[in-house]
Amino acid sequence: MAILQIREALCQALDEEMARDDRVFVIGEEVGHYQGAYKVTEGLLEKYGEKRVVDTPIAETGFSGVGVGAAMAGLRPIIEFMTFNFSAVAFDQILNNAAKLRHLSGGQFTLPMVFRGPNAAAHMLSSTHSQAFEAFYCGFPGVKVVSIATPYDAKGLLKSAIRDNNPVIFFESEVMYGVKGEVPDEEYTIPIGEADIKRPGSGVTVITWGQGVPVALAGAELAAAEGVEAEVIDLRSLRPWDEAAVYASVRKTNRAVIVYHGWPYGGTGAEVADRITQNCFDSLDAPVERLCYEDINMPYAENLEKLAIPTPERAAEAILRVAYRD
Amino acid sequence: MAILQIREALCQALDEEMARDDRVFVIGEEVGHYQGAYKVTEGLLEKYGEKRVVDTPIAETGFSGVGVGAAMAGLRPIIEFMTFNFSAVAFDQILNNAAKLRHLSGGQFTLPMVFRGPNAAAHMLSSTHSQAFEAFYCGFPGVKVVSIATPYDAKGLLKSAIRDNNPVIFFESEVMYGVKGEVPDEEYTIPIGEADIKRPGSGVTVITWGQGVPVALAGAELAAAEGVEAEVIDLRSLRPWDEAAVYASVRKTNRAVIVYHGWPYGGTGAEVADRITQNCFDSLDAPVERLCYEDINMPYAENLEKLAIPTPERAAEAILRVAYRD
Amino acid sequence: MDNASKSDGASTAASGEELAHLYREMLRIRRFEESAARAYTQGKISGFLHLYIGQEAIAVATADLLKPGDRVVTTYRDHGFAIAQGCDPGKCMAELFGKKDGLVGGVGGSMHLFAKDKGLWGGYAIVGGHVPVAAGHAFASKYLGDGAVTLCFLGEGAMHIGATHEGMHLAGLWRLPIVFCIENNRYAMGTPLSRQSPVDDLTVRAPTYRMVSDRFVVREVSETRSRLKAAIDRARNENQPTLVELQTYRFRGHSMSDPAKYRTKEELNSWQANDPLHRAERTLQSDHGFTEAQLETIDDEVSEEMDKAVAFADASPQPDPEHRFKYHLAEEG
Amino acid sequence: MDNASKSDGASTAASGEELAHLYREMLRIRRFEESAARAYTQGKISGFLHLYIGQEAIAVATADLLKPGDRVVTTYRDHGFAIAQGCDPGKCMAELFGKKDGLVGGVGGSMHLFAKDKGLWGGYAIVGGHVPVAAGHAFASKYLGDGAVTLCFLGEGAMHIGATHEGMHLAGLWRLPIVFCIENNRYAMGTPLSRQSPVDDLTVRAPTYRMVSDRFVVREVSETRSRLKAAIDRARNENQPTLVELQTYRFRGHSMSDPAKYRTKEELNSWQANDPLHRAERTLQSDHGFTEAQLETIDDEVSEEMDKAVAFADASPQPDPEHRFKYHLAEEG
Ligand SMILES: Cc1ncc(C[n+]2csc(CCOP(=O)(O)OP(=O)(O)O)c2C)c(N)n1
Ligand SMILES: Cc1ncc(C[n+]2csc(CCOP(=O)(O)OP(=O)(O)O)c2C)c(N)n1
Ligand SMILES: [Mg+2]
Ligand SMILES: [Mg+2]
Repeated sequence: MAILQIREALCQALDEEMARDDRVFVIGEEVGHYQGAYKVTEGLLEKYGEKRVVDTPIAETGFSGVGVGAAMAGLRPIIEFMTFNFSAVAFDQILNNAAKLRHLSGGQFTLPMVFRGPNAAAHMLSSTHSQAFEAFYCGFPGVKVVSIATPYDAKGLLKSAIRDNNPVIFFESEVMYGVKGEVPDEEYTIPIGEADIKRPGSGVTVITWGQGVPVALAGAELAAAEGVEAEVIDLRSLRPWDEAAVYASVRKTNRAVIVYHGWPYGGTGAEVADRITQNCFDSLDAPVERLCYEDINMPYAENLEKLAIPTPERAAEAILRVAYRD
Repeated sequence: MAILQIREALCQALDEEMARDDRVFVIGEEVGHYQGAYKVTEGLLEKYGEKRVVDTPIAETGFSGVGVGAAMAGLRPIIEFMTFNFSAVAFDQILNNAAKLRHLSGGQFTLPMVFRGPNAAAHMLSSTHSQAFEAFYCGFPGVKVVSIATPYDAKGLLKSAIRDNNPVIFFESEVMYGVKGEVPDEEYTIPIGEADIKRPGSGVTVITWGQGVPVALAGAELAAAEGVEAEVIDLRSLRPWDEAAVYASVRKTNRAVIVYHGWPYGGTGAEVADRITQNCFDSLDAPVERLCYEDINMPYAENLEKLAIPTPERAAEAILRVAYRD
Repeated sequence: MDNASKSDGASTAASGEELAHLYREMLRIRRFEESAARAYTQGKISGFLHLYIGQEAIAVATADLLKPGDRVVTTYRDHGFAIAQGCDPGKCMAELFGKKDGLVGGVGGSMHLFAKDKGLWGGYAIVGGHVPVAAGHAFASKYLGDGAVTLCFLGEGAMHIGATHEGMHLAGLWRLPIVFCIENNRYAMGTPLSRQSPVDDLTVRAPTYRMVSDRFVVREVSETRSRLKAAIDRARNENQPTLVELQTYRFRGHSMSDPAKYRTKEELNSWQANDPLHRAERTLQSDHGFTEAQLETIDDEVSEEMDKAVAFADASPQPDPEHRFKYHLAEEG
Repeated sequence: MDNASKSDGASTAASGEELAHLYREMLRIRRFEESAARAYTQGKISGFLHLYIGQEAIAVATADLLKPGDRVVTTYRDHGFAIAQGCDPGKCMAELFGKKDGLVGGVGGSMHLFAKDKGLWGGYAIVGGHVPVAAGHAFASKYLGDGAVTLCFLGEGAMHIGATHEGMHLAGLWRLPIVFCIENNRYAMGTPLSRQSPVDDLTVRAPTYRMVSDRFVVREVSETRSRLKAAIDRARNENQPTLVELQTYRFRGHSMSDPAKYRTKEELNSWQANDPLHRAERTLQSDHGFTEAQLETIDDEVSEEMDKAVAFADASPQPDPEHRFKYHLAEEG
């Protein structure tokens, strides 16, 4: 097993899938000559050339739409958003074209494509550059949504996303590209839709994904020091999400906390919370808690930003609170 | 009191507010010479001229941005989306400009503006023209969101929205423009943020808004015939929403159903359901139920569309089910 | 329409046989849409119905030029292309009726006709949203080297939205094998071009995208064909995209619910007097010796075909309830 | 900068006093940004920091021309405009540091400087997203008849995105009192113009929006001023928008994290050799008799001002925790 950064694991996935299938290509701003704004596509231009590593002008609607069209015509585009914040200008292409054209054409077209890039608040980028987009992209049918937090998951899920015959929204994290972890030398994929228990426990179920994962894990350690062993489930896939794994854990612990980077109103957080309540109502000893962003635009100042996002301390408090140990 | 259609009530609100304050203007596609795609702006061009009733090319990003800029400069734009489906191409202007510029400028600018138009599925318009946008627009801070279902509410809330010093997303309904109801002759406004009990009852709380309202009311009648009296609360405002009114009712009935036009994943439905659970956990005798769209792209065919959207029959079933009377 | 009967379109003048073929195709669209309009007023079609009547020459000229593998991408005003590309009128009508045998099974309706095998890569309903998609089809052609050309149709009203700009910009930058055809029918819903655009000539945009341009009034189907041919050849042989402004007119309102009060009777009349369909009819008589009777026979045949299409749509059942869950994701059938 | 000291900018040549003023303003920006760059490497500034070094003549010429009520709307590369418009460097630096005394209280950082009272209507961080907003400011001026002009700055990389197209299109259609200034610094991050656009001359777009255009290399601050003056007058007096392409160069990377490996040392050197700041310095010496010592005094004063700005920012406390809830909605203060 090699120890890789998430960035490298993603790059390996791209490289292997491009080698495996020459219909796969990468398109986006600075993905080629610049080697990627966050270096995820490093080396690919040299290896695959301008035909398959396509630098674009700043035109997210344009190149997202080109991706949609190329997918309809049998290619397998991987569209990089420098960050998902810039996908807001391409929202219509995702909502009304990528997610709908298979259905609208009565199945005549399939759209094997990946939209990928970093999501959620990085560090001190202020409000327009600090947004979590799963609340938007999970909200409609016709796409799958993935959010990764380890090199192993990054590689295995990106390969699955590229091979998937549907549009997959693939969330990475700018602040986590350097996170290291073991990645098998041999080829593997991870199925979309399967959660992963990142920390077993029996006291409280913590559901999390993406940038929430390290927060939840650190929070679980703090809570363990107070005697509550949390089970931390990394959803990894947000649409579809692994209801069975979550409900099984909650039925065991009778308590759940959801830890994520994102605004409180609606979104994946509210969906998972409400579905747990609906499906595990009789098992729940406490209402499901959610720890996420405050309901504010992300401030630039370091101290304010830190107050607005979930921290291990607050995760631990939430775990202890639902365990009635506060 | 006059009996007006929702369309007429909205037009009266526009007219009165334009007469009251000449900074108020209307901008959008076909709002002037064509008198509005759904005739909401009928007669306004003649009365206020091209300066204040501004027909635009098809450029939702452009005219939404112009509205943002005009608001910053002291005007009070009312931006009509022919339907909110077309707001997807202007998503960035709402998310990153309208909702953020007051905050980003440290309060130097205020943005008194209204984005209005019909929302949710009308009748057989297929998937790109049948979407409910509250799941997207309620999900971030910096805006208020309103959804109306009667002529009285339409007029009173549109006037409040126009006078509000913040961006207000104002949802109407294409299929309900012709709905009639009493509207006072004298001037009135309805505060944003207050729900309205459209039908009192003590058995089950039904929370609804927009196109969900007539469905919920008809469903409540069907349930009443089976002996369960539902209290139907029309939220009217979705951000902020009237938590106090909802919790008070749920604490009384111990049961809640949410009926709305919109997809199931996340959004206002999941938010309200989860917040009820968090705040009324000990009062709830059953998990909160949600009746909404199926998790599919809206099909064109009449029979399929009918299966995909909430109906009075299914609302009644849900009411009886949470009352354990099914 | 089968490919064998296609003329080479090299010269403007069409032979009698060619012109008769083009005429019949235009008439098929006209009669299809008249039938659809009737069905709409009878409540058999719901939602939106945007008629193409008056603009038929464009779709017919296009279909006559396309090779297998070439693609047409267009707007909600798509019936004309569907018929011209050879889709079965019964299936098209059934789609408008929201029936099981509809072209896409009843899920799309009038605005979303798709027939991949006929080169109809879709009718799209968000103004401008299809332009980058069409560029993507052409991108794939270049990538795959399949020699296909994509034709992207859009209204003049779609020129002002960002998606159109971005799609055309990328096509010009990357020299994609595509032709952008602006069907300038003078109005976007009720708004005349003069209130949409500060310039009258929309091809001024072409050089900004390093495109070649062409601009003409659509009066003659055969002239339309030869002008489009040059653009298609340029795309196919030189990867040089062209921006074509086709000046035309829709004889009906924007959609069935639009009474079109924003234009004068005189304006409508003057365009109707130059209706390319009637002009073809007159040319068939004057230059190619067609008799009234022959033309009537054609009309009878076409009208009968469309009556059958309506009957087929009428008879088709509603889609199965389970159908609504299909085709969202690839694994869902 | 106070308005009284403004020159009329009518002719290209500036008097010695004028040029000294313009020079000092450019130097203030240069030194401000050098200080900011140092602070960034010291970890006092986080997030993004996009330096304007090399382009200062544009902001300075602009500020010299604006009348009270006029507005500047620009991108994340906004420090130069803030300093030129007369914002306090201490407050600007404190904003970059994320401090309580920052220009907008520490919530925006480097990319979002706003000073309404100084005519700085903001730094915006979504490429192209500010273009329609600026058109909206100009729309309001026309609506209110306030005689103000809006200047909207954008990078050449922003020309290709839809929002820019739509904003310019509406400004041209409605003849708004606005000047669009493309700061063509040759690169959008690492992408040279040749890979962004099929055409080199970006003003080819002007006629498509019925705009007047101008295009020139920014070498002389006084020439820049007189060329912009013509455009501003046209906006103010004739409601005629202009598209100006200012050819310039950023001497640093796109942002602090960019080593700018995509361009050659020679290219950088050749632009630096024509640095408008140094050119003004040389002209002051050669044509207006300024001595080395005089210039050094200016530099010392400016450097001291910027040292003080850094000290001010250093000393400023972090924002109060409660500050984060402010200014979302009007009723929230
Ligand atoms: C983004 C968007 N905005 C608005 C609409 C509503 N709409 C549908 S067709 C149309 C007019 C289009 O005019 P044009 O492009 O000239 O095409 P035509 O209908 O004349 O063929 C409008 C405004 C839409 N479908 N999409
Ligand atoms: C819509 C959008 N896409 C991408 C980005 C990321 N981005 C920020 S600046 C920039 C380059 C802009 O280049 P240009 O317009 O030439 O301005 P310059 O930085 O050279 O001043 C990019 C791609 C963004 N902020 N917004
Ligand atoms: Mg038109
Ligand atoms: Mg640049």
